[in-house]
Amino acid sequence: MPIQYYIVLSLALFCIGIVGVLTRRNAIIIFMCIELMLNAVNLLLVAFSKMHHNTVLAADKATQAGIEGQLFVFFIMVVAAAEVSVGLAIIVMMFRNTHSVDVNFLNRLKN
Amino acid sequence: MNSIIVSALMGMVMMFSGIVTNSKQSIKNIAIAAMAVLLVAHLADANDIFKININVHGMLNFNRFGMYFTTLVIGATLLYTIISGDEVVKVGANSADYFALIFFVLTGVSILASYNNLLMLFLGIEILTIPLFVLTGSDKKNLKSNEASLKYFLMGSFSTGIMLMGIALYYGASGNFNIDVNRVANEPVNSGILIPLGLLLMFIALAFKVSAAPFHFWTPDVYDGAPTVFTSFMATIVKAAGFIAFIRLFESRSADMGVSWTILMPVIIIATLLVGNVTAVFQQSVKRMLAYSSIAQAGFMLFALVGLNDVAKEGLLLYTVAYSIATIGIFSILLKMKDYTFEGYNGLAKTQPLLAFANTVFLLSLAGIPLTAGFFAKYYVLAAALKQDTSILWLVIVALVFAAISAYYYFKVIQAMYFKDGEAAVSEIKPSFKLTLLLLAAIIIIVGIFPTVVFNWFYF
Amino acid sequence: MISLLLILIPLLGGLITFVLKDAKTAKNFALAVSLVTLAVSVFSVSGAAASQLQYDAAWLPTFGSRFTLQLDGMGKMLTLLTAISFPVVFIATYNNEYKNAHQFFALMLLTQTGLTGVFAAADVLLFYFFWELALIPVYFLASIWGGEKRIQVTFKFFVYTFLGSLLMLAGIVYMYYHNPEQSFALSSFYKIQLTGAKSGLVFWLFFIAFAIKMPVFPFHTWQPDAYEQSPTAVTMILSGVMVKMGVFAVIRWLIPVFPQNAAHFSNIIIILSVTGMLYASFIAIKQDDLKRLIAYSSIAHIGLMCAAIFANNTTGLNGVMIQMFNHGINVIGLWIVANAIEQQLGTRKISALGGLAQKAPTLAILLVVLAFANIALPLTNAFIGEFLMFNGLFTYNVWAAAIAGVSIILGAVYTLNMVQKVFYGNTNTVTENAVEISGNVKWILIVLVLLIIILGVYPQPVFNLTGDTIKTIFNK
Amino acid sequence: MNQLVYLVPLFPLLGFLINGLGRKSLSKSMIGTIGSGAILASFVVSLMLFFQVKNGAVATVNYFNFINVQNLTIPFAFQVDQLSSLFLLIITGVGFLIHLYSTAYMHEEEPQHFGRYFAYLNLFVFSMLLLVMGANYVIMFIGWEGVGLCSYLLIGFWFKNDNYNYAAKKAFIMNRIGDLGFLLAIFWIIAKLGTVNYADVFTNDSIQKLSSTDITAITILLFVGAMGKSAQIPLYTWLPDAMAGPTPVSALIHAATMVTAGIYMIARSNLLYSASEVAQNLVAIIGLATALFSATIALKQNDIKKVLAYSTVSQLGYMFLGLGVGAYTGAVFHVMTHAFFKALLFLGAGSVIHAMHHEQDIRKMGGLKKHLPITHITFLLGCIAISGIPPFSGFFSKDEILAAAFAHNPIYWGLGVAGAAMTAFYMFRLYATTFLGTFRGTQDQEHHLHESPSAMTIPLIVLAVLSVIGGFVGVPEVLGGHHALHEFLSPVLVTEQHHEIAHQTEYMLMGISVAIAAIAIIFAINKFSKKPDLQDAQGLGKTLENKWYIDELYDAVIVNPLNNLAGFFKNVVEKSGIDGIVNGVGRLVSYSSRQIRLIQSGQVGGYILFMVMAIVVIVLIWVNDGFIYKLFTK
Amino acid sequence: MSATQILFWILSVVALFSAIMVLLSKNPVHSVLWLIAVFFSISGHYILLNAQFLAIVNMIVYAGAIMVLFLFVVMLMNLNKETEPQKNLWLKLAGVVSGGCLLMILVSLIRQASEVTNKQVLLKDGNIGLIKNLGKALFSDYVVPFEISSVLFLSAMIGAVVIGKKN
Repeated sequence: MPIQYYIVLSLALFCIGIVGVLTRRNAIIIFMCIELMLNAVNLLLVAFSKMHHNTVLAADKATQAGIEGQLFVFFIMVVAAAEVSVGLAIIVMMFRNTHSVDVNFLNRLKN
Repeated sequence: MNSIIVSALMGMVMMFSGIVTNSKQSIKNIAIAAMAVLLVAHLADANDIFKININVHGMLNFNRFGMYFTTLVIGATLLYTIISGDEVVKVGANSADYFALIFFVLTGVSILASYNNLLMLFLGIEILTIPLFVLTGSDKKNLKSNEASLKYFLMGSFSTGIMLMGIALYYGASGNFNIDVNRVANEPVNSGILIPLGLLLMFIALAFKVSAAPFHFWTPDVYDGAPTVFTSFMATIVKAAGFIAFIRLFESRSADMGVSWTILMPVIIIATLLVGNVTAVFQQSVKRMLAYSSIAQAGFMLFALVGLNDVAKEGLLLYTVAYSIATIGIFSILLKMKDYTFEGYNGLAKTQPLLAFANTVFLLSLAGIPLTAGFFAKYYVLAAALKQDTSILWLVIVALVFAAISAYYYFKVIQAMYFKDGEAAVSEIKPSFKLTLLLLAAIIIIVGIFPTVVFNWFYF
Repeated sequence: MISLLLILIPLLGGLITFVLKDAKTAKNFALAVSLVTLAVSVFSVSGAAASQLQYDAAWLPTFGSRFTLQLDGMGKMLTLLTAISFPVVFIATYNNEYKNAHQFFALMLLTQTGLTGVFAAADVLLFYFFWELALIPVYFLASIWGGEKRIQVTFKFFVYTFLGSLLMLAGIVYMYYHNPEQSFALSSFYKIQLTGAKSGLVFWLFFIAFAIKMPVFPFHTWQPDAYEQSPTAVTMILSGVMVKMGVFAVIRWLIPVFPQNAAHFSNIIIILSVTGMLYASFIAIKQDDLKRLIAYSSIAHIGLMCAAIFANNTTGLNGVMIQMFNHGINVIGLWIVANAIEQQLGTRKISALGGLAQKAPTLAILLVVLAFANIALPLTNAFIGEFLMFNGLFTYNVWAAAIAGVSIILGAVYTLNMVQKVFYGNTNTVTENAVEISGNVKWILIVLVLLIIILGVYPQPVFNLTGDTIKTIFNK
Repeated sequence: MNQLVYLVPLFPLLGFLINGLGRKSLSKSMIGTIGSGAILASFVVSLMLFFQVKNGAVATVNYFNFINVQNLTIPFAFQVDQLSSLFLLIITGVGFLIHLYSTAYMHEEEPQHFGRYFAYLNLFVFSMLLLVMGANYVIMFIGWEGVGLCSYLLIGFWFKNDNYNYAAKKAFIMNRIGDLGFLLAIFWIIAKLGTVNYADVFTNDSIQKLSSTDITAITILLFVGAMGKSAQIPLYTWLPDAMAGPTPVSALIHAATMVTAGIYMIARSNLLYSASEVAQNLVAIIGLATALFSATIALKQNDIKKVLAYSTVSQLGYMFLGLGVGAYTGAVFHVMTHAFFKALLFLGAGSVIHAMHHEQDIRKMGGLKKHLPITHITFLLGCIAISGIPPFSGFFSKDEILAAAFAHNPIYWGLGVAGAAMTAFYMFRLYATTFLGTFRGTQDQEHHLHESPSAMTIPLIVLAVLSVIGGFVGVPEVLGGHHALHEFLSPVLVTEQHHEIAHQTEYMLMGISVAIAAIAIIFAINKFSKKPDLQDAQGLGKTLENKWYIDELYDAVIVNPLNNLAGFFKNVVEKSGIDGIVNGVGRLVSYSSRQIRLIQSGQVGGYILFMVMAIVVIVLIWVNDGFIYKLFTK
Repeated sequence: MSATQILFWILSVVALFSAIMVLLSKNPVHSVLWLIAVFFSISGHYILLNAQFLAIVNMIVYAGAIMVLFLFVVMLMNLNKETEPQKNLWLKLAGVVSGGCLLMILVSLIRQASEVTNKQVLLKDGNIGLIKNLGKALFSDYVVPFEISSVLFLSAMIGAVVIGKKN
């Protein structure tokens, strides 16, 4: 597969994530959209990782080239998990206090 | 490496100390002691006395600049703990945990001061920010604190996403995550599109971390909403860490971004200075004013990125000292005030002359008046930019015009303290607090007269 | 060493004064400190060897900046003026009451430190330091002990001058990176050959900083307000010594560093200065506030100095030199009178006064001498300076001198107006109970008046003193 | 001789210091003695100097360098030569008489003010001596301004009266206008010659160094100075107002000495003036115009001192006419004779005023002849002298000027004679109204009328004698004299290039002028001794009485516009303009602060939207290696 | 078109459609479910790319753990569509437009990037995605970040406790 396909696909997912962040008011959904963005990045990284691997593969059959990309994805998942735990805790805390997760109500701090 | 390991360890120590004791005072003392241990450990490392040697496989690269920066940050945090420790433990029930989180933040700072791989940059930033989300929201009953925390979290995660996309693009072109900090700076490579685009996205994410306009929006709200004592921490130590990460990446990579660097930086700088300085003018609350002021100061620190030379690094170090210490001092006084508005400071000079004096020194330093460290901080970063390219003079002039505007809101506090009548309400002041405050003021003035003491230590 | 002493004595004195809690002690101590400084300064002018007037120490080794003090003729003259001014001010306002007097006098002495430093610094960064050091205490002095609108007014003053000095800072850094010796030393700055379009910009950066301080039209609007609102002791220092910083800086740091630009832009600057002279004189005619009147008069005088500097000839520059000193003396004298009137009668409104000559004849006589010195009557000191300055300006351009000369006439108009309305005529309800000035004010005024006359008849000592500075500038 | 020179100004200076400092402790008689004594001493020294000069000893004495800078040296030096020694005599001589007179005239003052008065007077003489003795223009200028100062102080001597203060101020300011011209002339000389010393300037070499433009400019600028000091059109209006001062002051300053400083200056610079025809013509025309113009005003004045004041202006105009037509000796001669008779007239007027208890309106006098015999006689002699009736002094000096004017341009002469006729007319109008007829004052005044004390009458007598015989030092050749004055002054004054006028013509000219003057006198005495002109004037007369409304004109054309301009500067340009801009910048900052902070809406969505848009823009900036950058650079 | 290619297209379409549905669903629960669908399709891509380990981790951690957590929270809060009023239409439009712009710019830029032209991703070849190789690398070269991520977890844990604990 040409790498461009993956690039376009993940960029599309990434931008859908962004659009989601911009258009939704529910904090949880916004957070989910951010997760979507991260997954788009993951996909891109894996695709690049394979691409690099392929370039070297022809010369060196035993090459481990490209493995960094996949490890990076692994770390992103780790971090995402950590982030989710904290993020959801914050959202829950917010909900406990205001009974809403609407970000539009977050306007005590402004100007 | 010592600092990373020891700070993580000390973080755990603090976690467990919360189980062992419930006395807030002793928790604070443990924290101070732990911080001192961390500082000693790091100094031992920096002076080659004792090193924990781990094969880092090129993930980290400890150079003098990074080590020294870490020293300054740990030192500043120690001072912060001493002067504001009492307030930290007052925020909530989990005081030990707050300190633990602070130590983890320091781990992140240490990583950011020495990363050589974008993975470490990513991890460092996450280790730095996740505790901050928590600290921001630590005043759980306070809706403002909640709101700040959520805002910070959402926007922070968003910026992380942007940064990751940048890293991915960078990886797509280069095939690895090394940034090679030892590469000779400004040696342009034929970098095509992906690397510069990736760097651009990373730039944006880092700009978000250091609250450069137009990615600064989180700053005022978060700084305002967070418990004041943590605002102080965030606005100083964390911000400086953002800059070290920034300069570390672009020191060797700015040339890869091509011509855009020379147009992008001025635009960002001017926007940052404009937003920071101009918006601060109208603020009614000192705390929020300081939030905007921190944006404004970031605008000056960005000059170090225009320079990206030795002077710039020295300037950044000096700025770290000058800005951090002054801001910690101002916030520590703010914490004692009952009323955070400017009016709340009215007549402070009469009731608390020492506080007023120290506060004045800090404010003068922020405004960049000579004889205070802030002057040389500004001087060095601006000189760095001019050294790189004297045709940037116009930008320096613009920046200085904004510096003059900044005097407006800093001096509003001074005016309130000295020239207006009123009874400034302050909570109880301990003698030790005053002593520490004087120490901070003394540092500001000494560095303001002999800025080279900071570097002499660094170079020799 | 002498030059260092001149800075150290008021600095230490000032710091000590902060600690003295008793108002009387603080006052006397500050006076003593200022007198000691005066003694040292007199020695520096009269008997000190050149080596004693130099002081050099390492300061920022990695940066090419040293703590270098050096007193040449102009420096000696202006430090002497500073050293004279402070005791004079202290004595003349001896009876004024200040809350927190120890802080007041401490800040005054710190101001003196800054001023002396500015005049003695031979390193541009050091110069900048002292430049600001002189400003900060004045800001506090004026804001704490000033008049009703002091906060806004002094802040405007502060920001205005701060902006100016920041611009200068940009210029300094720029120059530094064009200095092959990578140094801030005066001597190496003099060697810089800056060319091209940017040099013009840098020239203006410096000039605007100095122009605000002097102040030259149209950068002057902070001044009348600041003079009006500051406590008189501070106003005396502001107008007597501090505005000389700007003039001094132009002579020391601008003209010799940017000779081509100075010549190139002299037209614009002279037009500005001359416009300012007339403009300020006209406004002074309409002033009803004694302090504002003196302020505008001062703007007119400074405009002449600025124009004469840029006329770029020795005659004019000699005039500027002596006028710096003399204007200081004269204007302080005028402020003392203004203070004496305000302290006694509680008003500065010229229209509310009148007939004081009957009540306070000595004051009236002294004022008349001061007033005529203010309009440069021959045999008063100001004549020498103005004569030479106009002469220099004339050499530059006949019309410039002729138009600027109109200010001589206007000067007479507003000064005599003031004298007439305040001292002549009949007494009214305000001035009915006026009494003669107190002894300290009288004697200090007499000293000033004697200085005015002596220097008006025999100005040569000042020329001899400043000759070397002029030579340096014109031989460059 | 050199040892004596400094003594001349030193005595008055000492007198000033002693009287000034000791005014509260010294007694009146002491003060009077010191004041007059100082001038007398000066006079004696001046006399000694004069005789030495007469024997040909001319000296320039350098004391110290007043100003000595790189390219310019101005010595503090005195020059005693024919011209200055003559003026010294006039100043100290007339000055002494007036001092003497003052001791009596001012006797009513409190001791303190009495002392002040004499201090001022001494200072004035000191300044005047500096002016005359200075060996260069700068020293002259010092004296020049010094006399202006003293004039200011003395006009406003009674400082409680605001009108007097205004008059004093006006005098000083108008003088200053002239001074500016003088100063510029000095600068011009310095710029071209590098020196201001007479000895260096008045040499043929120097004159050759100057282009004709230079000379014209210098001379005209000097003349502007003279206009101010010597009250010529357009700067004359201060002099009549200056009559606010004590009468002896008017006599000394505003008649005999200070106002002639302009004449002295031009006479001193005669070498320059002779080289510039333009300037000479200007001087002549202005002088003539002033002479006529002020004579017309004098016709209708009712204040005894005002008449004399306008007459002074008019006589000064004659002197300038003389200077303008090259009759330098004539002008100086007229200065001398004028000093005698005008001082006499003023002192006489003072005597009258003294007797009338400070009444100055001649309409309320009349018939004083019998009450004040000495004053009357001396006054009459003065009137005759000023009217140019031979052989009184005024005749010789005025005739010399008129003759030179005729040689230059007969029209000048014609106008000059017309002026002389008016002079004769108004002087005798004054005389007749005051001394002849019947007394028109109050009973009370009449009761107290008395002749003045001898300290006042002695000067009157001395001056009257001088007025009568003073002219004989300059009897023209045509009348068989040999003009001693001309001979005496010839080393310092350029020989006048008279177009030789035939003796017949000259006799005829004298005849005509004397005849016209005589007719005017007779007409005036006839008209006013019986029924003086007491009604308010109508038509032209009213215009004359109001001085052609020149003061009002100046107010309307110059003073008020400038005043309004100043007000405009103060209230509009300064407040709204310059300060408005400065404050506007501050306001702009706080306004933008209020606006920009609205972007900080508090909405996370908005924040992120901004960020995304910023990313789009930044990427766009970056695209194609910065196409926007290229857009700017190309 | 080979089977893998067909699979690629199907997975891509599913992923994009589900992603869009995440945005469009009014009900948060549906959004969560759609997101899980996205993750599954991405996992499918991983498998196609022969990155089995990541595919599994993605399914377990993301789709399994994280999304379930989300679902719990959503359920817990009992959010239904009524709780979320519509955002300002203009703001929405602005969001869509700027997101679209970004996509357009990035795609148009990267498509022509020389680094990636003619680069292929060979789907079946290579074994770097296998757990053995990844594990080796993780515990040798990547041991430092691995250890450090424990600090991250620690802080996240403390954070969750601090925030979540009632006091």
